[in-house]
Amino acid sequence: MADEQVKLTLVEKLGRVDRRIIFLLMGVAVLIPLLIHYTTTIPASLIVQDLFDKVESLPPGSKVLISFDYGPATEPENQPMATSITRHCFEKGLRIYMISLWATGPRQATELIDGIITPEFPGKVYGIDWIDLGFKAGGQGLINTLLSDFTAMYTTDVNGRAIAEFPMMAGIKSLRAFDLIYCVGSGQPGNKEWIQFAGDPGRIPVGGGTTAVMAPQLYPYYPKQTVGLLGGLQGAAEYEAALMVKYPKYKTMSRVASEKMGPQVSAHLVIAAFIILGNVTYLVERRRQKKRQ
Amino acid sequence: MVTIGIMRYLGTVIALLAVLAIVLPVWADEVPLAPSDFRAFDSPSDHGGSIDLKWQRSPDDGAGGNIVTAYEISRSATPDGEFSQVARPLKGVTAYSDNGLTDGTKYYYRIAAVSAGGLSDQVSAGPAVASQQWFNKKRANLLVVACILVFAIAYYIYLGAKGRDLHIRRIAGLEAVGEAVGRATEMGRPVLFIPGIQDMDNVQTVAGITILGEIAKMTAQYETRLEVPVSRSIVMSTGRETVRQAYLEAGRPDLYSDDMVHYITDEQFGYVAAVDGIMVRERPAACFYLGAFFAESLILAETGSSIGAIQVAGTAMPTQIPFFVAACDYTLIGEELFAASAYLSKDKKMLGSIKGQDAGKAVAMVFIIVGVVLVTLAAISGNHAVSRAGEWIKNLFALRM
Amino acid sequence: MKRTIPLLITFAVGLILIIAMFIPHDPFFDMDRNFSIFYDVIAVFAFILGGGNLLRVHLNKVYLKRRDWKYSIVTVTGFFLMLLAGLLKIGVTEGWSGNFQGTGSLFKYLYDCTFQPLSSTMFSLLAFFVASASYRAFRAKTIEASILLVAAFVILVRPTPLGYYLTFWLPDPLKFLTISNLSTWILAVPNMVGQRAIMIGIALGIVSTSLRLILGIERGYLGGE
Amino acid sequence: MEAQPILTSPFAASLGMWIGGLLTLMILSFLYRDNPFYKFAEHLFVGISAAYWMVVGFWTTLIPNLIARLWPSHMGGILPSATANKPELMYVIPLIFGLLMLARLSPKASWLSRWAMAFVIGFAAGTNFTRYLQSDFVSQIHSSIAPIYSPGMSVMGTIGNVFSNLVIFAGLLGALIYFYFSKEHKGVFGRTARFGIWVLMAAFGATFGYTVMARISLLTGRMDFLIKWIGGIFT
Repeated sequence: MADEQVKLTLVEKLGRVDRRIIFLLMGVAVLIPLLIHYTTTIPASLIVQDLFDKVESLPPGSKVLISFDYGPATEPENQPMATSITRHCFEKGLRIYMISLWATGPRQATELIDGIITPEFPGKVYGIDWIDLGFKAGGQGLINTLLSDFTAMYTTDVNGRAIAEFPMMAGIKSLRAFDLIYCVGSGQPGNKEWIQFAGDPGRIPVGGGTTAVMAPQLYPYYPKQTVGLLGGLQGAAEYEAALMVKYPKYKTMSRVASEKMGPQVSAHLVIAAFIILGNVTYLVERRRQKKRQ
Repeated sequence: MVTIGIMRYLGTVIALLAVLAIVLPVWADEVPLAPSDFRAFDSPSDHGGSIDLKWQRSPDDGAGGNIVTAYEISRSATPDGEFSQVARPLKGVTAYSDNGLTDGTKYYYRIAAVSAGGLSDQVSAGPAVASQQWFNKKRANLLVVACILVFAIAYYIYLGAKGRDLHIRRIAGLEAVGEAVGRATEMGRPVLFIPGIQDMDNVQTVAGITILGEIAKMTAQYETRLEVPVSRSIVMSTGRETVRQAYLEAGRPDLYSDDMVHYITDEQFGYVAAVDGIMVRERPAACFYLGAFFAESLILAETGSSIGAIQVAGTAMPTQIPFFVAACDYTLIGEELFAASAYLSKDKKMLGSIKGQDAGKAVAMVFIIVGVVLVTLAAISGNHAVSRAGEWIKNLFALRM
Repeated sequence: MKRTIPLLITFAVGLILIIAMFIPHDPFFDMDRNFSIFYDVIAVFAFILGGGNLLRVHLNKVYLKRRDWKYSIVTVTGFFLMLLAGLLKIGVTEGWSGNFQGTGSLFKYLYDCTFQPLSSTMFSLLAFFVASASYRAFRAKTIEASILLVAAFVILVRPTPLGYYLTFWLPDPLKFLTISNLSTWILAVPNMVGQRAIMIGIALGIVSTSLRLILGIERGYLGGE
Repeated sequence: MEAQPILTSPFAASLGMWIGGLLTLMILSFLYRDNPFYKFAEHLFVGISAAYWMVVGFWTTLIPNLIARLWPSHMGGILPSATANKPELMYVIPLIFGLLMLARLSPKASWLSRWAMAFVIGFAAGTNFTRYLQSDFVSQIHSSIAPIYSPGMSVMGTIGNVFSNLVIFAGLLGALIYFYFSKEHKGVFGRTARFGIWVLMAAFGATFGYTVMARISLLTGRMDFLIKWIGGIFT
């Protein structure tokens, strides 16, 4: 009996942990990964892996349209998505066409060019491997027009040079010329518009990434209308992980989303552990009470 | 510098010519056929200042020579005065709204199709005059829905006013209100009431303040201390009127003081910091959170739980209900908050309005069931008539802006 | 006089705003547009009541040397510092016509080094409170509580390796049960329906409460005769 | 900016960093227990923020939307863009209501403030009525009317899709019935309401779990700030 009593109080104690201990562990769980720059590798979920596999399946020379439909406000979430797809496309020898439905988009594209393309892929030639076509107003109306006639809207690149100068623009008559449309979005116009006005009517594969806030509204389009989706920081980190598995050289390079996910993962695990602890002790206590009755 | 400019200009021209030479060898000099059936008329269902334009596509837009890239619309105040361009919609577009006009003025319009080779012949329309309308036809369906709801609610209020006995089911969270105040009295500790962090322009705050009136009657009877920190000045004013009236009705005006309801700050987290301070220092035995809440909901509820208070929450903020459900003893979910003031007051007219709400819910459910059945049957059978009936019901609830 | 006129004002203002929704013609359209500015202006006047009350409470504390009265000095000092910095546009380079929170102004400086860190730290306390609330509340005591627990847990472990290892071994026909697919489903189906039902209910509650206010049935806020 | 170098100087920046860092720690100390540091930060926050919103209200509402509309020609020194406008006499109304609001300060005239409150309540009722009717009631019913079965999918896809759609349909009706107040939750009615509660609970759990990530991001942001501040001291 005495033995039982001691055990009981232990279980009871575990069922009523002082909240300050929880607070302390949460603080540590967030602080430590930040201090040691811990990066996690989160296995890609199906919705992300499908998108990765789609890019992986494209033959060299395929055309990928990346639409920068976001601004500085959501940069922490969106920029890593643009970085990963760019790295992946160039590894596979695909061609990248950048456009933007948001006036704030070209700035983000420039950031990508200066931060990733120029330093990491010096061998890739502007106009042959990639091109920046800039921003055009119109949202869904623009997409609609591009679907039937791309060159009606884009006669020059972002710097005002005629597209005829660029070999990679030859044969781009409509959106149907692209093998994948990849929208990095954060609202309207964005992923939904690309799916509804380009993907669905033109039967063009559409994928992309969006912020965590927008993601739940886009899940219903998967897998019928969208190839895959990166939801928030987590989706971005999963793509980084998938890229790293396939191309190990990225293990040593900056993986922004994965770094930011470090504190997230450890903190989530702490919470999950406490939920499990609470339930296990609850069940044990209940069983003991029943026995006693 | 000048030479560079000219060179660049020349370069662009040559490049353009090259594009034209390659892409459009045949159509290079061709102008498209003009659009047809161009009409200009006052935009319907609006506040004036706008004229709608409609036209049929040029035969060369999407068909024929397929060389149209856009349309050019221009406007003038006289039929043969100077026309200035107002818009350049893309090809494939057949409508445009011209805004920012003066009501009562005659406007004339012209449209032409644009191609690389130049402009088509111009087509004229007008004059058209912008004006305000007396009814927004786009919202006719909304008016019908509003009338149904208003009628249902008003009808039951009328029944209530006539003294008809209207039964309302027990609402668990509300039974707890009296219990919580009672416990605070036994323990000799205060009751804390938070009417949310929004101003009186939010109906949730109004509902919260109405419930505050009922709670204040109890604290007056039990002689329990009531503390109401608020984050909006107008809420402070209305809160004081409400509590004063409640103490008067309970026969204890002597116990009322303006200091019960006091203002802290409009800032969300400044307010929360202060309320947290009040909680840990005054240790209320009962905490009520009834009104509109944002992220602070969980900070308040967790601090309240740490001091062992009985907590009753209620809000219509869908994002915050989960946190109250997790951390409080009782939570009024969404609509229950609005039913609460009527329920507690036991006023017949107020109870009638809840019955009216239920009638509205019944109507909504009937339309949803019939609608879902029809569109499902249409999807299975492909029957045209069923499909049209389903769409008709669905469109009753379509928003046209 | 004390109750009838206010009830008439409420009735008229409420009705005009509802009418303006269906009649885009003046004067309704104009009133609809102006009323929200009227409201903002009234709220600013009310600030005098609120701020006055705050000062009265804290000065009283100091005067009567009540518990924690020394901290009340901090409140009053902070209040006047911020108020004067903003109203007098201290440090604003363009003079009286400049932006009161422009770069270089004392108001903006005070905002950046006190208001902003205080506010975001208070907000970040939520990270700790979600943890303590999860531990306490998510226990499988009833069927309802179990559903709450399972839904929260699935969504919670989704971004962690735990979420992956819990279900990665499922055979292909059962792949739809993996944590990531399950969480997608929970977000897209029950979550969406729950939100929708709550929104419909809330809308009815608000329509009904608004009607009670316009008709003067709910009038506790007015006080007595 | 050159005329006022003090507040934009590196010294001011580093002083601001210190103040911000110390205040951050003071607020975090509340997690352990109430203490003098938290009390200090809390009281400072209340004073500063109350004045902040008053100042914002003064410069962004009272001046441009009341004073400048009534006496535009006098605004030269403060709001030069307004001087060309004509006075809008209609704005005497909010001025009167605003002054009536202040009648509360005198016990004898305080009943006059009810007129202002009545305007506020009427405004609340009118705007909320229309807004919620449109965006919550009508549009949610509109999106609820969707077919349970849609053709053209694989067998497994169809089964999954029909199942999800049935959950959506039954869950919506169940949850609406849960909110039905006129009838006790008994029998079939009660069982449907019970299913409604389950769906609501799943929704609550999902929202809770989904929000956790955003909350931890906030803490990460604060920790980043602290690391930068403390790291800056030692380098």
